[in-house]
Amino acid sequence: MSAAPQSDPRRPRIPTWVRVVSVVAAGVVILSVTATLTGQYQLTSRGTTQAAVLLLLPILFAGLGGLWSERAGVINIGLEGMMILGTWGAAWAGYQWGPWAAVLGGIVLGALGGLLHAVATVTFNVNHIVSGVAITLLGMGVTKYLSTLLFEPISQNPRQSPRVEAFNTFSVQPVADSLASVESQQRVLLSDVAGLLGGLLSGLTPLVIIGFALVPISYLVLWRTRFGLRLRSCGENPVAAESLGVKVVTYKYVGVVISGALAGLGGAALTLNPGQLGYLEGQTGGRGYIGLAAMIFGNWRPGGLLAGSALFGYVDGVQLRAGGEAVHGLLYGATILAVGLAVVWVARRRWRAALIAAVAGAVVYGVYYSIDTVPREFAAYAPQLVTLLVLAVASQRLRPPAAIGLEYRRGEGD
Amino acid sequence: MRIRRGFVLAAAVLTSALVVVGCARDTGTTQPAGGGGTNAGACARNSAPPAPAGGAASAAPAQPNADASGLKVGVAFDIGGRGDASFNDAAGAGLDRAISQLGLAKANTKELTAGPNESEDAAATRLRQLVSDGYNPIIAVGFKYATALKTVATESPNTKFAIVDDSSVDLPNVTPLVFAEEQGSFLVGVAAALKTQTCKIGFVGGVEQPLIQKFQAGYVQGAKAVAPNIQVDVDYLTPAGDFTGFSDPAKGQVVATGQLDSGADVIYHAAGASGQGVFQAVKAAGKSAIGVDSDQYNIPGLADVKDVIITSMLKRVDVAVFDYLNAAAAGNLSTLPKTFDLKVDGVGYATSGGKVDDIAAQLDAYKAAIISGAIKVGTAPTS
Amino acid sequence: MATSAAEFAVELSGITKRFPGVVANDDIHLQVRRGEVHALCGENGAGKSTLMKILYGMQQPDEGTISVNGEHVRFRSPSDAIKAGIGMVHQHFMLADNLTVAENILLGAEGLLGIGGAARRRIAELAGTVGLDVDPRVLVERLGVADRQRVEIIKVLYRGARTVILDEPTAVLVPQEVGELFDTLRAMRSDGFTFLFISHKLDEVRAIADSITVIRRGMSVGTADPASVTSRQLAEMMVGSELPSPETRDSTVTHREALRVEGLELAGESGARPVLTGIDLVVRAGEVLGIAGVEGNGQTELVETIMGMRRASSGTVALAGRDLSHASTLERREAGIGYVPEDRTRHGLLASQPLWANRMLGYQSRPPVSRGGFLGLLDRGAARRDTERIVAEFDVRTPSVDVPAAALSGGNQQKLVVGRELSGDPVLLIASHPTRGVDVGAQAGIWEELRRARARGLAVLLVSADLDELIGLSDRIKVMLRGTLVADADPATVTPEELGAAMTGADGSAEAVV
Amino acid sequence: MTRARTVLLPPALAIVFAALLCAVALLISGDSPVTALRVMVTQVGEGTTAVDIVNSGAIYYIAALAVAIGFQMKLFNIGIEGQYRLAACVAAIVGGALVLPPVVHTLVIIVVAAVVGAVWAGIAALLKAYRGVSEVISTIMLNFIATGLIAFLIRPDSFGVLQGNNISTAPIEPSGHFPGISFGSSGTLFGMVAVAVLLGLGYWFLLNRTRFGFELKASGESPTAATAGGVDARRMVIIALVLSGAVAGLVGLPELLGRDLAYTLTSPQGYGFTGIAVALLGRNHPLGIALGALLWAFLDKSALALDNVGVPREIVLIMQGSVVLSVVIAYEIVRRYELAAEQRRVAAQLRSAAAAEKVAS
Repeated sequence: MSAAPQSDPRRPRIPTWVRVVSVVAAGVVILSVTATLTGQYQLTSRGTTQAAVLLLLPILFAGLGGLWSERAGVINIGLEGMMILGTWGAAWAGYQWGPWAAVLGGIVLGALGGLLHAVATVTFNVNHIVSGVAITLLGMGVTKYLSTLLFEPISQNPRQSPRVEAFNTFSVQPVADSLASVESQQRVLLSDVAGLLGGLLSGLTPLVIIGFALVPISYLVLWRTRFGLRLRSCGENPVAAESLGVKVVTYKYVGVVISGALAGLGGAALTLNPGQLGYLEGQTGGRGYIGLAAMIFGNWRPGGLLAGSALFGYVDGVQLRAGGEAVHGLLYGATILAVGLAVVWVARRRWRAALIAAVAGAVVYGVYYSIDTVPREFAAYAPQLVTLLVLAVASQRLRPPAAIGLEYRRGEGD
Repeated sequence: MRIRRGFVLAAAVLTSALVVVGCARDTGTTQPAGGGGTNAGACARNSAPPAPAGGAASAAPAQPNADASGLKVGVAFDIGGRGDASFNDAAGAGLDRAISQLGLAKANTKELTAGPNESEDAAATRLRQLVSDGYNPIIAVGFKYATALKTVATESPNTKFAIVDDSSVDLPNVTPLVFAEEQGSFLVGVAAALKTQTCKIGFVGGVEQPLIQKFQAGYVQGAKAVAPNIQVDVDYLTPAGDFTGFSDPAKGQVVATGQLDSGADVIYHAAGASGQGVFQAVKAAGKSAIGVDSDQYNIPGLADVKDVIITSMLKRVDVAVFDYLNAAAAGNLSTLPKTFDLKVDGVGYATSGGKVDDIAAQLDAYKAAIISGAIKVGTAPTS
Repeated sequence: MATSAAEFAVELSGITKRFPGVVANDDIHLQVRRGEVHALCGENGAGKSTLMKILYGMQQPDEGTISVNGEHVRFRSPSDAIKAGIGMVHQHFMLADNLTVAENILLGAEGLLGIGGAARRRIAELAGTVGLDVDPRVLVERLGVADRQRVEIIKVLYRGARTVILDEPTAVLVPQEVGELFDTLRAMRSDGFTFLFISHKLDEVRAIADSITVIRRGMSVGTADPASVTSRQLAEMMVGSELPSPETRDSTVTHREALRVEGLELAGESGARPVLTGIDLVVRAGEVLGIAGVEGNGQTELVETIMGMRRASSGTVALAGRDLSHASTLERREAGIGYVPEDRTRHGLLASQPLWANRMLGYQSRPPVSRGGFLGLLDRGAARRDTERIVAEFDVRTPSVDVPAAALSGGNQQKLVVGRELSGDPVLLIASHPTRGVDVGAQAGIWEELRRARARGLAVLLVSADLDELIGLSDRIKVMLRGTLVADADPATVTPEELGAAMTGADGSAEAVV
Repeated sequence: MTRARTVLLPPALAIVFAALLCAVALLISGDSPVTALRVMVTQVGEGTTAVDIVNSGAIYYIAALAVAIGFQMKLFNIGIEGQYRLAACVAAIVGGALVLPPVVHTLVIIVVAAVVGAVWAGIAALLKAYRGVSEVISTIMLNFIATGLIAFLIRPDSFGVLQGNNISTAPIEPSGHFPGISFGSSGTLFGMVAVAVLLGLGYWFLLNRTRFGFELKASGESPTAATAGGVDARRMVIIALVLSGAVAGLVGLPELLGRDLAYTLTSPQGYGFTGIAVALLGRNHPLGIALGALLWAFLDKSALALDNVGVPREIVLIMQGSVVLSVVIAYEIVRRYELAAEQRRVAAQLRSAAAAEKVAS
């Protein structure tokens, strides 16, 4: 509550891009060192990156959905439900008219879910979490019913849609190839970077491009346009926004509907996933919730949520591709990270934080030392565990929109 | 001040990192990526076992068709029901065959399907509905019915029941229809070992539970029987209790791609609907896959990936259901085998597509050895 | 456009606005000439703010018409009002902390100059005129109170408003800052701006206004000429009767120490500078110690630290000789501290709970509300009876003790809170802005209760922004600046201006003012 | 009168609305809503359905109470799911390993379940209280992790036992059972139904008659006011979540102790989410939750009969989803209307009182 300025307001802070670049560089170096020292080359292989991209895409869309809604001040825990609606809509439109129709179908059905959430939370002021939970329930019910009704006659299976044609994949050819050759030379750091980059440049689908493009687009729209400014003002101080002529209710509706549309797009990404026939009951598997977690992890910012989904997709990709041994290798990386943080904090004279980091590093190393592999039961949930740990460490530095989840009624400000 | 210190630190770290850049790694261990063959040439293969005395394997004598027109048959499917392209469908096929061959009236059959995550009493209610509507016999598809069936069968001693995939209900009016999945898996393991160019094959299980581990055990044993030094990558999508592993093709694709990247070129899946992802991954890499439960080469939904399916491990739930109905119609259930195994064609492998025709002789030799008892197939993974 | 009609920048006639159970504005007429500073006076709750919200399009009148520059207008939203050249600076800052200064200014007015370079230049220009010296890219949360008000004014100017509504702009300013503000207003008036100046500080009104309209209980009771009217006459127009006075009579100060605070320090959040440093104070039984200070200088934190709602980083708090430095808030309350928080809706009441349940808040562990015991059983009957006692003794106007607290008017809510906090014979009462947002009748009642309790030997720590209240009620005054107590003042001799100088540190010393 | 209207009108409206919605959906798909309803109602009298409804209702009730404890102070324990499953698993393991006299054995199992649920919720509680981690996110993550932990615990080389193709924990000896009431062919009522009723009474008492309940509600209504009133917010977060987890730990026990006697791979999942829905339906009121739980159980169990007439059973899921959403909206509308009415009433009474005073003076 203290109104006292915390530092000199005349000086803006360190540019974001500097921090982003250093964090990414540090991450790559840590992974490279880990891969070299533990022999778990899968940690930085092109295949792992591709798997990570595949797995992070639906989460990224859901996270972006969360961003749009929560920046407008509406908590959206109904992302899961909207995503389920999106998978169904994508399959229904997709098997009839092809992949682009599937994308549209997912968006439309997700947006409908978002509209419902907006009606409940903005117009009727229902508690946002309550409404979100109800919409998830409804989304599951509606899709099951509709699948029984519309898919079963064609696919002979009420839980699955007929086959939906997917996008063809493509690679950024000459670059991807030369990266592959560098990767295969197994040179420390160079090969790791080549592997990580190579995965990003091959096996692409239009949805991957859309997903990655939406991160800067969301940033530009939300932070660099008048529309975005108005939308964010509804999440920060709707009363002030209203006093300046912003149609808060409209903006909240727009934000939540876009949120639903993005979650639906995430559903479409699942339906059109290479390796998928189409809609499959239960295929979201909680990815909507994870998208929300990724967004919180990313401090309600597009770049941050990309990092959150990437972390999630990466750890999941590593554990699925290379199993418990690779997750075990990640423990080694975590040790390096903890020690590095401890050093940084010592340099900044933050003794307590440094001590905690050092102890954490020691504990993680202890675990690493005492076991050979992480049991599959835990490796499978490593992403969730990592998310929980990161939140435990960093959650107090997070900065949600100030008016998030609060009731807002027109003309009630003073 | 603080920033500068940060920069200095970062610079120090970067410089030291750059020093090691360019140092080649000591690549003594497995090479990732690129599908580079590890020890392709060194995949020593044993010869097929000699044909056992008594000649080729002979199927158990088939029972003559009985007249089932008097039966009223109820079927309680597991989650998914008809259309799952798996054991529910197979059970349905068995019922359909009974309708066409045994004179069973379609009107005298009833099918109900379980919902996901339902409680035991819902399963029991489903069985009771069939009992109270006068269906007899009643077939429960899936081991999840075991507990409910125990209750309902005790209540209704005059109704005959059969349960697929479970042998734990010990009641006089309950007939277990269980399969030697490990035997069928052994044979496709043999096929995989014979087909691999890289001496490395993969297994993708949906959920790490005993039933799926039987598939894994037989597959690995079969592969090792052919090529003792073969590498088998075994991965599961989710641990026991998390059934999303059977319905997450995205994960199936990632896992299969991982195995392919590390050099495996034949992948056998026992992952339900997630298998779609496995097939897609295999197709993208131009390698081979092995299907499960039914002849997946012929499943319409998988038409565009069927060219990579070299064979499928068949679990003939249809045979079991048909045989059971036949025996029930004849009034003599004692003719049914304790386990539907290779001997009674309860399990087997598919030949559609002709991709295993060239190794049919070896496969038949192993099949005969298993039937004769010369090879015993374990049901639990050894490691 | 008729030239005669254009004499008035704004003309409101017959404005009526009803809320459930209340008529906020009842047939109000108001005429504001172009280029004047027109003061709108009335006590709290008289309907000034509602009227201004109607003029600013935030609320729609049930009856009546609005004319701007002689033309009939209907404002459906603030943007309509902004288009008509009306701007408003709200009493409570309408700023989004997590947006930058520039974003706060541009919000809603992006159409004027876009959000790029042109807009930045215009902002810089306006910042120069109001003396705002911060980078427009910093977040508002990092600004102090005065800078925030400057941002608010820039917001209005940026939109090209010619008529500016200032809702109690001086409430958060010290006298020196008020002077600066008035200089700016006069300069702008000569540039042709029109101001609607809302205040109940009569001296200020007389100093700045060209004409005055007084409203009382939602009705306009007349206009006055600032040159001739006295503060007393104005006040009587506002209140409709004689002014209550907060003056205390004889001293009842004893030698018994009720509260002793020594070396109290409160660390700032994550590395920021300390919020409180080296606070020492003593309140004796029967004494009222007043704390003066510009808001945001640590008064709120001081009170909340003494209450145990914030953890002091060092220092001791003792009540009647008993060390409470490590006690929880509840233990401090049980030891005999009553607490009238500065914001009763946020800190004092449970809005949707009935009055008797609100009686329990803070007393849930003590008789008569609690029967005690392992489970901490509550005695609802006793709570109701005691609530009825408070309703009777403190003149809380309510049909019953079963209505939710939100159904009561602000003054009655505050009387309930004061009544509750004086229950159970407290040793010390901490009263933060006890009459803020309270009607005059309730204000007098609350002052009377505080005096009576003081006479019974209660020690009172009084924090108030109302310097008259502070000087009138206190036996001693301490001035707080940037988290420390910098000066002492004797209420018998000090003037509000002297106090104001000490509050801003303008007196250049930390010595006693008097 | 007003109160009855506030309490009863919203759910009634919501149910009618949801039913209409489903009727329309059925008509569109060419099925008869009348038949569907008739079949579902008739099903209650069939076989063990009536008893099953009460049994499942009790399970939903316990889950919803666990949710409601958190809801009272606006804490969203989405983690009931993980808490009850882990608790049931560990309780089954402990119960199967112990040999104790009757009653004591049962009690030990119950206590173990409550403790495990409390501990699992306690992780989220500590993270919330000391690290500011949103309980919504942490409990969702903990649900996933609980699944992994359970899988690890019931591995045959940990505590699991192979049962055919299923894995279960070692069966609990008869001394650990919680005996039920048998209705012959109509089924057996779980003994834990009585426990659920007691929990409901305890919840009501705790909330309305004790200091803890008051502090809980106060924290939910206004955390700032509660803090100023001496309620330790951090302590309340921890206690509320831990208590919620302890109750959640009991959710799996009616089936474990009354019927299944072991935790298996196929033990039902999803009660946690049902609990959230039921708590919303019942507006956190012990009686309301009871009705909500029975309604939910009725829809679940009777839906099985829809298969007999060829109506898609999934229609019930739409009913459940839409009834929850419409009930929360209906509550909100009625609440807002009632508050405005109350304010008008107070003002009117004061005005007439003031007028009377004026006349008198």
